[in-house]
Amino acid sequence: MHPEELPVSDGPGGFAVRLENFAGPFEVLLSLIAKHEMDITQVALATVTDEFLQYARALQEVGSARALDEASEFLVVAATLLDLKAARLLPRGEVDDEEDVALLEARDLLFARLLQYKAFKEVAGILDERLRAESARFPRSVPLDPEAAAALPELDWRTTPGQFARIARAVLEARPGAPAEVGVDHLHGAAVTVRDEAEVLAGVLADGRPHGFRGLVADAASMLVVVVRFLALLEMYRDAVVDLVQEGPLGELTVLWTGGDAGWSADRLADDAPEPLPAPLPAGVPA
Amino acid sequence: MSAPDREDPVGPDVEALPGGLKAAVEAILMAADEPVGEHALAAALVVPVASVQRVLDRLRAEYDGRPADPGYDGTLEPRGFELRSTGAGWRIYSRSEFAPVVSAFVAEGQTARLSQAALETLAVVAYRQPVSRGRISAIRGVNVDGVVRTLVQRGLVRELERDGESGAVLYGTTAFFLEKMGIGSLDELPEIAPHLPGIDQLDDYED
Amino acid sequence: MSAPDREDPVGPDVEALPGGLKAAVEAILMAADEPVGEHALAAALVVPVASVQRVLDRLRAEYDGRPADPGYDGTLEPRGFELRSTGAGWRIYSRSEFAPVVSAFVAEGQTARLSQAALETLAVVAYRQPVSRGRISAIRGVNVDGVVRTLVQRGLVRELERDGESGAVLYGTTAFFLEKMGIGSLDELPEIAPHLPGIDQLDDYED
Repeated sequence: MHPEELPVSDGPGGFAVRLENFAGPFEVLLSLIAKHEMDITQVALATVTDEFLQYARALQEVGSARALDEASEFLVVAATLLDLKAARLLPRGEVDDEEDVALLEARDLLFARLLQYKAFKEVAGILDERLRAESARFPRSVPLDPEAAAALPELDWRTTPGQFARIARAVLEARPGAPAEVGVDHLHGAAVTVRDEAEVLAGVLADGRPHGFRGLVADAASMLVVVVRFLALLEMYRDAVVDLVQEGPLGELTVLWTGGDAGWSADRLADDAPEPLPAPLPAGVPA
Repeated sequence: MSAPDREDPVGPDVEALPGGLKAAVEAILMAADEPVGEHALAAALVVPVASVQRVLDRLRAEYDGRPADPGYDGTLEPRGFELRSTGAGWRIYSRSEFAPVVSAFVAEGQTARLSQAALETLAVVAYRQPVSRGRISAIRGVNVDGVVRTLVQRGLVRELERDGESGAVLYGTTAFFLEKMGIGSLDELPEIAPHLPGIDQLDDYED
Repeated sequence: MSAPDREDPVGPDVEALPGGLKAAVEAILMAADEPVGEHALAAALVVPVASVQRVLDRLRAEYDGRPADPGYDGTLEPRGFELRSTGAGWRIYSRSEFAPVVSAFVAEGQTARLSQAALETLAVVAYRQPVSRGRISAIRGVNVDGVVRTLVQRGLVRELERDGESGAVLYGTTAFFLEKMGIGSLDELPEIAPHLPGIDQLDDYED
């Protein structure tokens, strides 16, 4: 086996995006945003997502094990970008308002989170290189030669069959039931739309009482629904049918219906809301 | 030059590596966990068996402190290890003169009783045999390589066979284990709950 | 002359044996199946730790083909193995250049590579230990329970303690992780600071 026949690293390839205002690797897009050289609000995340799903399907078709890894990673980064974008889209400028200051801080925190995630991702790459380099060395680990083995003190065995069975039971039962596998449920979510979720929210908020955001998403079946409901609230805020109050960064977000009884309808979101998220990835992503 | 009994010689160019063929043979002998024959070495290194034989002789002389190179007039000290040939092949061992030292070291680190980790691992082997180290690790949630080796050394556990699919070594308990437990056969082990949760799924995610 | 910190030196007179203390240390390293500390060597050989340390350094240089003796003017070839020190102690390894030929002779030759998710989780544990799964999840943005379990199974991560306040299990890396990384202590991990602008503020708002 030639060294060059060993699996090579995935190389520069990876996921690239083509947007109106940017074309190139996703990594580069991220670093442009990180360096403030590109405004997050100018990035059409729905388009990025579409392209990513196409890319992931293509990977899958060629049976690349990278598909699942890249999909998981993309979801993390996309969720952070979405948070970031949502924070940026909120009205700014009137900084005398305490609420705005809090939102700005929240935005910075989200931004820091993205950077932190990127840092750990980079370090993980370094660890990978180290671990791979080290795995080329095999430690000497051989059975003792009989002469030396004879020096072992004679085994002092005091365990009865009953005690032994108890140990076995404890060890074999202690295992948590859930098998250790990569969760792929998040790749199978049903299509979730801002419009539908806004409809749901409007229904709940119709009672005119303040609702905590946590309560509003308590029945959400997935993180995707939570994110989309959050986006829906932003849209509704822009349409001035809800009021949002948050006491401090990461504090509970309180939502109050201010749209009166007038006929606000989620259909108004049709124009520029993101399209329904594309169909879920087919099952059986190679792990 | 006799061609090695493989298809095309596409193997690694060991001569180009630091230390050459001699170091390559050493590397294999140091890490191999069982004796290695000349033919296996020649096949892996894609060199004639005669070359391997020559290198082995030279290594043995070096380790023993006998200069292999007749032109060498310096002194060579024997190393603390030696190359021995057994029926099964070649293997590096501690030099026999140092057996008392090695024994002192081995005795120092070992206790007469099994550690809790060893007992738990033994319990998994006893109730789930034949079982691979990977699966024991999965059940116990820790790397068990060292503990399994201790149990083998203690004569309580042995290699039974290789798994047909994965090629992993499967372990089981020994007659010595039955003797220590005071039972005549594995059937006499006390029953534990017949259907433990989660056991069936274990096979699915071994890596 | 510093006396060894034990009662009377009643051990074997290793200096009288061929190859002396150096060969005796080699003999023990050959028999050990896990890293060996200087103190364990000194205890088994009944010599001061400093002498053992000197011999280990010399052996390492010899195996690497660097003459330990400044007066030596010949050439030394690197051996096929090397002596390395990690957090857990000293151990003999086959030299990495020979990995392609050695792996065929080692039972658990090629260890499966870690997934990207596992690597990132391992990085967070390594740099943030002791750390709870909740906190790792917060950093990685996904549930990490399965991945942490895999890392524990692989012996790279272990439960350290429970957090006094929250009762959450806190995880850290193991000696096996250091060994796999080829480093002696966590201090030798590559610096994360250059990758992490503004890391100082981050601690303020962690969950």
